[in-house]
Amino acid sequence: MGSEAIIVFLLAGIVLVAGANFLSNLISPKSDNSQKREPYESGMTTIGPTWVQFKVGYYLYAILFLVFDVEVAFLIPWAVVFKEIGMVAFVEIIIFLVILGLGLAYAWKKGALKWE
Amino acid sequence: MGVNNTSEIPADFPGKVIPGGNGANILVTSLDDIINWGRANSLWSLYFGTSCCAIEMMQTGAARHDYSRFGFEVARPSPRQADLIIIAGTIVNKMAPVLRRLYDQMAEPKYVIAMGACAISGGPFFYNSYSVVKGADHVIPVDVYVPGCPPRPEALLEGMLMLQAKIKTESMKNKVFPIDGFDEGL
Amino acid sequence: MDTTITNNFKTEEYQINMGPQHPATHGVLRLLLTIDGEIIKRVEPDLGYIHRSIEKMCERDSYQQIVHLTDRMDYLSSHINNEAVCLTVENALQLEIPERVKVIRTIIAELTRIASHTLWWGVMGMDVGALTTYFYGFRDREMINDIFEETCGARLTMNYNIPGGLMFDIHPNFVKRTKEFIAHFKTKLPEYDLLLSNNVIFRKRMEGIGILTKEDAISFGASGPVGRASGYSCDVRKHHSYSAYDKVKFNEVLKTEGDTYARYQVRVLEMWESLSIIEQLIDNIPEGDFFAKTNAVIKLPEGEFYQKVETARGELGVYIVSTGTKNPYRMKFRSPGFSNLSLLNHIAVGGKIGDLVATMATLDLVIPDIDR
Amino acid sequence: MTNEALQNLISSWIPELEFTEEKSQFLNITVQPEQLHQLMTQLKSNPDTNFDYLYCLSGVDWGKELGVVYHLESTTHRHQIVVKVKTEDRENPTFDTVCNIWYTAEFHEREVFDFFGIQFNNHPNLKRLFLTEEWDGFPLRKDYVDEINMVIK
Repeated sequence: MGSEAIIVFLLAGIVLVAGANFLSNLISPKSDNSQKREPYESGMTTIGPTWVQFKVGYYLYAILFLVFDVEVAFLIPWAVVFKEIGMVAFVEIIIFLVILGLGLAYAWKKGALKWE
Repeated sequence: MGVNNTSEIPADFPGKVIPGGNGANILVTSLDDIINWGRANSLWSLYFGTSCCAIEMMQTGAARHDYSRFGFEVARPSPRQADLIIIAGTIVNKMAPVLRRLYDQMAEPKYVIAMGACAISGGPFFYNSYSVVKGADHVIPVDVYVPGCPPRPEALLEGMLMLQAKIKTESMKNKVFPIDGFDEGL
Repeated sequence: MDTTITNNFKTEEYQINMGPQHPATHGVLRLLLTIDGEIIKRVEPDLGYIHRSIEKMCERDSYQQIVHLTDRMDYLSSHINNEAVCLTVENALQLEIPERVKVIRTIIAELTRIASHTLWWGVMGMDVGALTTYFYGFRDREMINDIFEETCGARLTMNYNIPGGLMFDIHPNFVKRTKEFIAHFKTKLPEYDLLLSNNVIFRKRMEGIGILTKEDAISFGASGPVGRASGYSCDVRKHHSYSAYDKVKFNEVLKTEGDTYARYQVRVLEMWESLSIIEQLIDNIPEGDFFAKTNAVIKLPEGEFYQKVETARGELGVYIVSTGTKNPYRMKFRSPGFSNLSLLNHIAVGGKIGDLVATMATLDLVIPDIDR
Repeated sequence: MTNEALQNLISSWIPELEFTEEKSQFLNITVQPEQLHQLMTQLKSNPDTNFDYLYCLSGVDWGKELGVVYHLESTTHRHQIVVKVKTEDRENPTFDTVCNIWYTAEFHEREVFDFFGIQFNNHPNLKRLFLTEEWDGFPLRKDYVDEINMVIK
C-alpha cells in the first residue's frame, strides 16, 4: 500500500518543479547584454584572476554545517514515530547524536573552526 | 491615478467599436492582467542610495510611511534579485558606468525610478559643476521621475504607485525593452 | 609545527571590491580589500563616486547660495553645516547676532544631533544584523522631522539659517512639541540600551576590535565621537564654543578603550547630553528679533576666515579666502568624515570582514560629506 | 602661548620666516618650501609648541603662485597657527610631504594633488583620490576650463 504514495509524491514533485521552471521561462521577457554574464561585485569589475586558491576553512565550515543539517533531517521523521517505538528509539538517537558530537569534537580540536 | 487603464468604452464614444485581434487575445489579455498584477505588486527595489534622497527613501521604508504596504516589501542589495532601481541621489561621472553595469546586470523585467532633482536633471549641482551627470537618463532609461530635493516620502510613494499603474498597462506580446536603441539615442 | 588542518595549504591573497553599491558602506564608498580568506590584509578607500565639486561651485555662488550647498554635504547634520557657514560670514563681518538666534540655533543643532544619532543607531543595528533597531530609530527620528517641518519648512535639508540670523521665527508650538519629544525620548532611550547595548552577541562582536589609541586619533585627525572614544577630548563646543554653548552646562562624553563598543557608547551617551542641553535652553528662549540687519549682497572683507563647528560626525571647519568680492576666492570644508575614514586601514587590518563592517558602522560615515 | 611668544620662539629656529597677523584670526607663517619639513617637525616635537593636530590642509591657487595652507592646533596648549607655503612654478609644483609627521596628511595631500596638481615628494601613495585616473587637468585651479561638463553661470 505504501508504494503508491511514494510514486504520487515523486510525480507531484517533478511536475511542480518542471512546471514552475517552464512557465516562468515561457512568460518572462529575456534580454542579454555584455555585462549580464559578468560576476556581480558591487558594481565593479573583478580585480585579477578570480580562480584562486583561498582558505580551506570555508570548505570545512560548509561540511560541518552539512553534517548537522542532515542530522536534523533524520531527527524529524524520528520525532514523528518516537512515541510508538518507545525506549529503543531513544537509545538509538542518543548513539547517533554522540557519534556526530564526536565528529565535531575532533574537528574542533584539530582546529578546523579556528580562523587565524 | 494618472494613467487610466480601465478598458470600458466611454458612453459618448462616436462610431462602432471593433475588438482588436482575432479573439485569441482574450486569453492573452487576461494572462497579461494576471502577470502584470503579479509584477506590479511585488517590485523589489535595489539598495542604491547615493546621497540625501537615500535618507528620504529609508524614511519611506521605515514604519511611518512604509512602502511595503504596496508590495515593495524587500530592498535587495544585489541586482540579480531586484526588479526596480530607485536612483536616490546624484549621479556623478565616476558613478555612471557603475550604474549602467548594475542596470545591465538586473534581470528582466526591470524598472527605474529617478528620485530627486539630482537624478532628474542634476538638481542644485547643474551649474558650475564639472563632475555631475546632468540627469540619470543620460545613463539608463527612466520610467518614473519623482521631483523634489529631497522629495517627501509621500511623493516617492506616489511615484511608486504611478510605476505600478504603468506596469499594469503593459502587454506581453508587444513588450518593448526601453534599453533597445537607448545608446543610439532613439 | 602548527598541526591545524587549515595551515597546510598555501593560500593566495586576493582583492575584493567592497564597492560603490554595498549595503555596509552607507552610500557610494568603494573599499579595495586585500584579503586572505576572512582576514583583512589591507583596506584602501577609493573615493569620488559622489564628488559633486561643491568647492568649485562655491567660487561662483554668493554666500546665501553656498548655505544651500552645505545642506547637501553632510545631510544628517545639515542644520549644523549651515550654522558653520553663517557663523564664518557673521564673524567676518563682525555682525552682532541677537541672543534669540543663538539659543534657537543651539536647540535645533542639538535636535539635529539626536536625529542623526538615532538614524546612526538604527542603521548600526542593521549592519550588525539586528533589523528591528532600524524601525525603533526611525520612529523617534520622525518626531524630530515633524518639529523641523513645522519650524523650518523642510524635513532633511532645512537651511533655516541665513548669514545674519534665521529665515523666520520659530513656530508657535515649537516649544510645546520639543518638550513632548524630550519627554517621549527620555522613556525610549533606555529602550535602546535594553534592545542593543547589552545584547551578548552585539557586545561580543563589538568589544576589542578596531582599537584606536589616543595618539593615533590625534595624528589621524579623528574628531567627534570617534576621537572621544579614544580619550581625546576634541569637542569643539567645549574648546572653541560658539552660539549659546558657553551658557549651557553639559559634560563631554569621554571613553578610553577606543574600540568599536566605546565609539558606540559615546554616541548613545551623547544623546543624553543633547537632551539635557535642550532642556536647559528650551524654557528661556530670550525675546528679540530673529534677524540681524545685513545688506542684500554680502561682501566679506579682504582676508581669511576659519570657523570650527561640532557636527554629529565631528569637527567641520569652513575656511574662506576672500578678496572682498561677493563670492569667496577659495572655500574649503574640512570634513570630519574624511579624516575619520583615513584611519580605517590603520584599525581594520588583521580583523575579519565582519569586524570591518562593524567598525565602519561606528565611524558613522556619510559619503557626500567625505567626497564634497 | 600668545602669538607674540610663539612668534619669538619660532623665529629663533629659522631666521627668514615672515610673520603676519592682519587679515586672519591666527598667526600666519610663510615659509620657503625648502625649510617646510624642518619647521613642521620642530613645531610638532617642541614641547612648548607641541602642534600635534593638523586639522586642515588646503591647497589654494593664489592667481600667480600655487600654495598649501596648513592649519595647526595643539591639543595641550590649545593655541593655533597657520603655515603657508607657496611656489611660482605652475608646471611641476612640488613640496615636501608632512605625512610622516601627521598621518592625516596622507589623504589630505592626495586630495590637494588631485585638485591642484601639487606633487609631494616621498609621499607613500600619491595618486588621484577623487577623480578618475585619466582625468586631464586639475579642476580647482583658476585656469581650469571644461566645456563638456561645466555649465557656467
